[in-house]
Amino acid sequence: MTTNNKVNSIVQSCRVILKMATPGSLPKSDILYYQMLSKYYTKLLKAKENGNFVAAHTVFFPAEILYAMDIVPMHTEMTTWLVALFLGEQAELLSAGAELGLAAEICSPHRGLAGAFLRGYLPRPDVMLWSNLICDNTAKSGELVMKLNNCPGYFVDHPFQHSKAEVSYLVNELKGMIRFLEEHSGHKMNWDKLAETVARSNQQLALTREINELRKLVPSPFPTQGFLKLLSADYLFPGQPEAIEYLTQLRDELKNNASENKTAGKTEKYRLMTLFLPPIYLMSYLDKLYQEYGAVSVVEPMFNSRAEAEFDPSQPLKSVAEKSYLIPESRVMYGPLTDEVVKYVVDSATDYKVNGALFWAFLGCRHACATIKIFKDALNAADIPMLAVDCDIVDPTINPREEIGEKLGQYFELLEGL
Amino acid sequence: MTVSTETSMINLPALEYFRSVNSTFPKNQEILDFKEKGKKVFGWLCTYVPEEVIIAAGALPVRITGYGRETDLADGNAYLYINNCSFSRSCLQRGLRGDYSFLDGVVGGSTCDGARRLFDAWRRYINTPFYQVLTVPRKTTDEAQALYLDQVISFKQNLEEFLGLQITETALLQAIEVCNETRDLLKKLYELRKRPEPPINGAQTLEVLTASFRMPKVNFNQKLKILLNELEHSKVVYNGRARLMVVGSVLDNPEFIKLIEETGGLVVTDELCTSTRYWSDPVIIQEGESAISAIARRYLTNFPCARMYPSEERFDRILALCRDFRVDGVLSQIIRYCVPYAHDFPLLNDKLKTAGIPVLDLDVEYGTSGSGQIRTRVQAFLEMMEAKK
Amino acid sequence: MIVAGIDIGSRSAKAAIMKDGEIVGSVIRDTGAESIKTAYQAIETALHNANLELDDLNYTIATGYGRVLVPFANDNVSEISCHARGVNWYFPSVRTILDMGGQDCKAINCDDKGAVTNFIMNDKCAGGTGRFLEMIADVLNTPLTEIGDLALASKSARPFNIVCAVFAKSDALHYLRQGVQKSDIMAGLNEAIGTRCLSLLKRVTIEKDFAITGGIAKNKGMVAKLTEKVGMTPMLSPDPQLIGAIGAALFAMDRCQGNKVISSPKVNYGYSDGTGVYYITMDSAKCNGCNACVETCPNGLFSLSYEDGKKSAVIKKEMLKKISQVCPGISVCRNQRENTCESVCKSNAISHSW
Amino acid sequence: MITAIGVDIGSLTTKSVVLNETKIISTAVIRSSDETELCARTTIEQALQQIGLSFNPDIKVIATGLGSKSVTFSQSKSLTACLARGVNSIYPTARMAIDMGAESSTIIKLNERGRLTDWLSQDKCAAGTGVFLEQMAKLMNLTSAEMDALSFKAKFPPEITNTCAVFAESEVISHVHRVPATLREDIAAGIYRSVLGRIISMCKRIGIQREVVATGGVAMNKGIIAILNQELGFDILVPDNPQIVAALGAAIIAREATTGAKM
Repeated sequence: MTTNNKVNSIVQSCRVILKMATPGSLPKSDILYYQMLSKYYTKLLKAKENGNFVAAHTVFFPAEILYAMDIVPMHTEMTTWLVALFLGEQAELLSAGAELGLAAEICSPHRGLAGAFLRGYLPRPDVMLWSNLICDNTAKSGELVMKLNNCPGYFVDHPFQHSKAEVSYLVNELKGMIRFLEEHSGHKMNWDKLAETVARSNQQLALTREINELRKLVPSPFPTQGFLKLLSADYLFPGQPEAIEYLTQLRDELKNNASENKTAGKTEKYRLMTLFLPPIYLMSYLDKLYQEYGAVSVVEPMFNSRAEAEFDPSQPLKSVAEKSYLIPESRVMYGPLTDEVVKYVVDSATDYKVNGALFWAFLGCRHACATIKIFKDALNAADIPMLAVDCDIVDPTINPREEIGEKLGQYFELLEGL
Repeated sequence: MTVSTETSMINLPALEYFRSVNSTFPKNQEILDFKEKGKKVFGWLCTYVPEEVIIAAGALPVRITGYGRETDLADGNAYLYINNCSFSRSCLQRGLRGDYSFLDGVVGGSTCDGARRLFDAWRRYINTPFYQVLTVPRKTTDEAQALYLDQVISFKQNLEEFLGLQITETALLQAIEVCNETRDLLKKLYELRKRPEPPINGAQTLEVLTASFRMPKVNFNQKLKILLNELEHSKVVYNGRARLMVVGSVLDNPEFIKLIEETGGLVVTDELCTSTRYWSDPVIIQEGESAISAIARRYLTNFPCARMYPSEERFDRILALCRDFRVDGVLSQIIRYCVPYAHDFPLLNDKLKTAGIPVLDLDVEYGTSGSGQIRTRVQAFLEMMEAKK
Repeated sequence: MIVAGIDIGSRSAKAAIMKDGEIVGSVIRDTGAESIKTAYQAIETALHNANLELDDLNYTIATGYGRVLVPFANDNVSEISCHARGVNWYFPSVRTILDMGGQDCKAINCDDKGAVTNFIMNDKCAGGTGRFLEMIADVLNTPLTEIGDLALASKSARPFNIVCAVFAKSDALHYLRQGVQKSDIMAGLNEAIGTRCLSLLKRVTIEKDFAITGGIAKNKGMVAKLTEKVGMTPMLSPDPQLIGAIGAALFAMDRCQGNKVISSPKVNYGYSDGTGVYYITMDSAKCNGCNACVETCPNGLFSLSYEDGKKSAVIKKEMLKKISQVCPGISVCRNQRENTCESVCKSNAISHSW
Repeated sequence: MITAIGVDIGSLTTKSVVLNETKIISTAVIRSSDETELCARTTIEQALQQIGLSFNPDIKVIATGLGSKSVTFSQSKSLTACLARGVNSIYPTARMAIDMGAESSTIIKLNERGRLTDWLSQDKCAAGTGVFLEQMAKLMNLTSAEMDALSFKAKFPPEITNTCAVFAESEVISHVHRVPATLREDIAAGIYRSVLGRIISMCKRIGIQREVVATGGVAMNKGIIAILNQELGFDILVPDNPQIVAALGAAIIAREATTGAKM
């Protein structure tokens, strides 16, 4: 396996963005955001020379534990695609995945993830950690990555339902992972540190809730694609000071905007619900498009936690386990699609006063697409039109952007007519 | 292959019977007769659902399958999405079109994304009186077994409540006995296939397996005994250019195997949800153990599906099958969008090739009877193996 | 020694006659509706070119989509093996082959003997196959033989996202409407097909030398595109469409060492249509010439033939092209009368595929 | 006097509708050519000629369909919007419309106010479109109309399993040449079934709601409508001239823009 680590490209890109930022051109929160990114990846790049222990992990993984053990995390999906985006090498990574014999039906981010390790774009981790949140692809990714890096790994089995027995099973799984990490890294678990993290997680949730409240305002002071930054903050620094600092700053800015009645875009004609993820390579294009039509995404029930939960720092591990159940994805996408879940989505639509909903039908994601009919029926019953847009969240060759733009244009025309 | 399926049919009435059971599924005579007696029928989907519990409740477990052939999945596509595997779409469409209206309940496991969503849609759009999906851990640790036992017990309790009866220990023990006999008889059937010239071919075997999910076990066992006896005395034997093994998830269309065998290969064993993974391991009650816990353990630790971790166990059992049945080549038939199996393919492919066993990768839709293309691929695969010799 | 290879493809049938290792006659024609008729016409023309007759053939091997039911063939071999073998005859150094036929596309690896070591084939979608190009040629109303050169003239290729044969057609139309040059459209399509082929090739191992077979190899534009994509100049045989038939003929040659013919005792008789292939297999090795089938078949399908002193049952020549009308298939037949050709054959020499 | 004109540029035909204050006063359908602009103009001029008039640039024109954005003398509106408006003007009770065009099928849903609330269109794959039907008819040496007329006589339609037009082609060929050949009427019905299977699937995806209207060129085939009724289990509405509905919608939108008066 070749070693041509390309994580550096992320750090450099952040540096460029921050350099070009003239006073006032970027909100302070964005500056914090890019500093957060480059901090995370600088740490990863320096890990070897600093003699740190690196653990690669899949999406929606309790990285809190890694921080508490002073282990350097590497979020594999996010890192892979940040690299691919900054270098424009989506095609390269996907074809690398194909060379491994991964069928085209396998979700592209995970095909690319394996490809990234095959090509050596990501540094070799000391261990691979993964779980079955959020899908079969995540559940199956780990073993291939282990083989490619020939490193040990640990699989966290996340149960399907939310019963008492299942939570304690998950806690047990996490205990097993901690033993595994202690054995391979030589680091001891620092329970006090984990307790602090959990305490901060409460703070983080509270901030997220506040931000969500602000997004309920008409017009919404929060930019359309902003939720991806919220998401990454939790991906990279869950329950860490960095996330808190960023979210606090963001909240203050939004409060400020709200008081000055500043809107996210020029105008706010349509308030949208975003279901699943828009193609990440189209973000700037979509931003323009939304601006043009005066559309703003105000709620993302599948990706934006607004749970009213309080964690108990005296039971840190149980709290971490419970948190994984609070992730909307794990409720809306992984767990059983109960009436409560459907209601939760429909209620979000009314709470956030949305005019319409966009479901990004990422063809690589079987279990997301399979909910389209159910959510469409439920939302339509509440008189909210929903458009499903076929797309691939990372592979630009599947649906040309003109085609997507055309569809959105038509949809806004539809909303106009109502 | 020297003899076609039909010829031997003539001397194997029991096989003919199984074929008739399959030909009218889902509403076959066996099921109707059972319902006649005013008893309940429960549909199960995926090998992790414990049939014993249903049988012990005096009900008939019937495996939910799709059309068993490739057909237009208009409703399946509408209620799920084209990127759900054609098996889940096929099953759902049958449900939506009322083919399973005779079911009093459906039971599934949280085994894969496709199955999970199939159940979500089933619960919402098809009303079957009883509905439960069991959490199936992906590991087989003691904790995992404890969790699964917890699930099976809740299933038992829900059934008791729904049917207004008690599922006694004795009933469970009897159920275990019947199911173990089925497993034992199917094992005997497979033993015959280890012979250099087996008296039964792959297509015929699949008829037997498919019937086994679609009739009361007692009747099935009795018929299968007759068949085994018939095969002992049958003069017809099969031999092929190569001894093949089919691996993958669900396969219940004998036409597919028939097409493979027409090219001259002989399918001598398989690793499928609908075959070895279904019957392999018996329920074994350990010292002072309750029946239900023995059942739960067997279903969780049985021949693993690609969803389970670690995958090595599945690979090792495949290699063992290759050895025991002296397999020359493996056909990996993966239904499109079956992610667990697709993900395992690169690793399995490596393992088999290092073991010197060539692998043919066939991407198929559920229920396919095989196209000219598949015929060509299989024939080329056989020629490739012969050229290597 | 005279042998023949016949390749019944989905769109065209090819035949090659070899005498002592040299090609003495060949033909390429469209596949008609009835592959049996086509087979006879093809072989007869090829033989005629070499002024030979059917009886002069020591051995014949059929390949291609219609291979299982060429009545006069002694055996059949898959087109994948035949292409590898045929290419190897021209270019022993070739290890990677791309074959594009009427409805499918294959990537093949082979060794120095021309034995297949790995292969992959496209799936249910006809996108980027021969048929696809036909349709495009039709839209651009340019003869199939010229669309290749067309692309070479392109300055700025237009992107095509779909390879659906019919829809690339409408995309092409759309471009024409915008007044885009045909050459640029064609170049765009080649790009799309090229990418598809490359991903197919990547699923086997790409090692030199590289060869392209099938009609596509005559398409200069595609060849140029593939050369660029694969990064190797492909070896092209004089008649790339004939490769499969030549490979089959070479297999036929192996089968008769000297002039002694080791023929597969099994012969298939039948017909094929879109719903599948239907045939009766007669195993002369097992047949003891008891005549029971001849007496039993109500439609008089069979007769006895005497070959090198051995009696064995065959299907009457005049019946060969009528099987679909005469024989209802064994399962139907079995329900109609208690004795069938299969049941009366004590030596299991007869079997039906339907 | 003329108040507005609507044009619908399809891949096969281009349609135009001319309105006065109250009703349609002329329509025209011509074969589409490569020059969209010219096409749009020609069909308008033809429609006007029929009522002895000629085009004057003051008349408000709205165009929809392929390349309608590039037409210089008109504004462009999306096909779905025009369809909705057209359908609603003919059948105020309609809640759903199935538009079967030459190269795409579109399903739209309308609310009780006749406003577009949802749509689904498939244009990625040829299966289930007009061109597909024409291709299949050609294989049987029939015109689409002949194939349609025949389909009524069907008794045992075969299942056409291949959705890819190219493979379906060889499947149909084989039915034609099989001995004994499958009856052409049965093949025709079989083809319709497979096409409608996909269309009904689309309807179900967004939820079938009556009344349902069929529009587009394909809807002129009585046979396919008959089978559609069978498959749906109720009768759908078909306007006298289903082809021009989108153009009509465009015209109405144009008129509303000029006079502000709703039909």
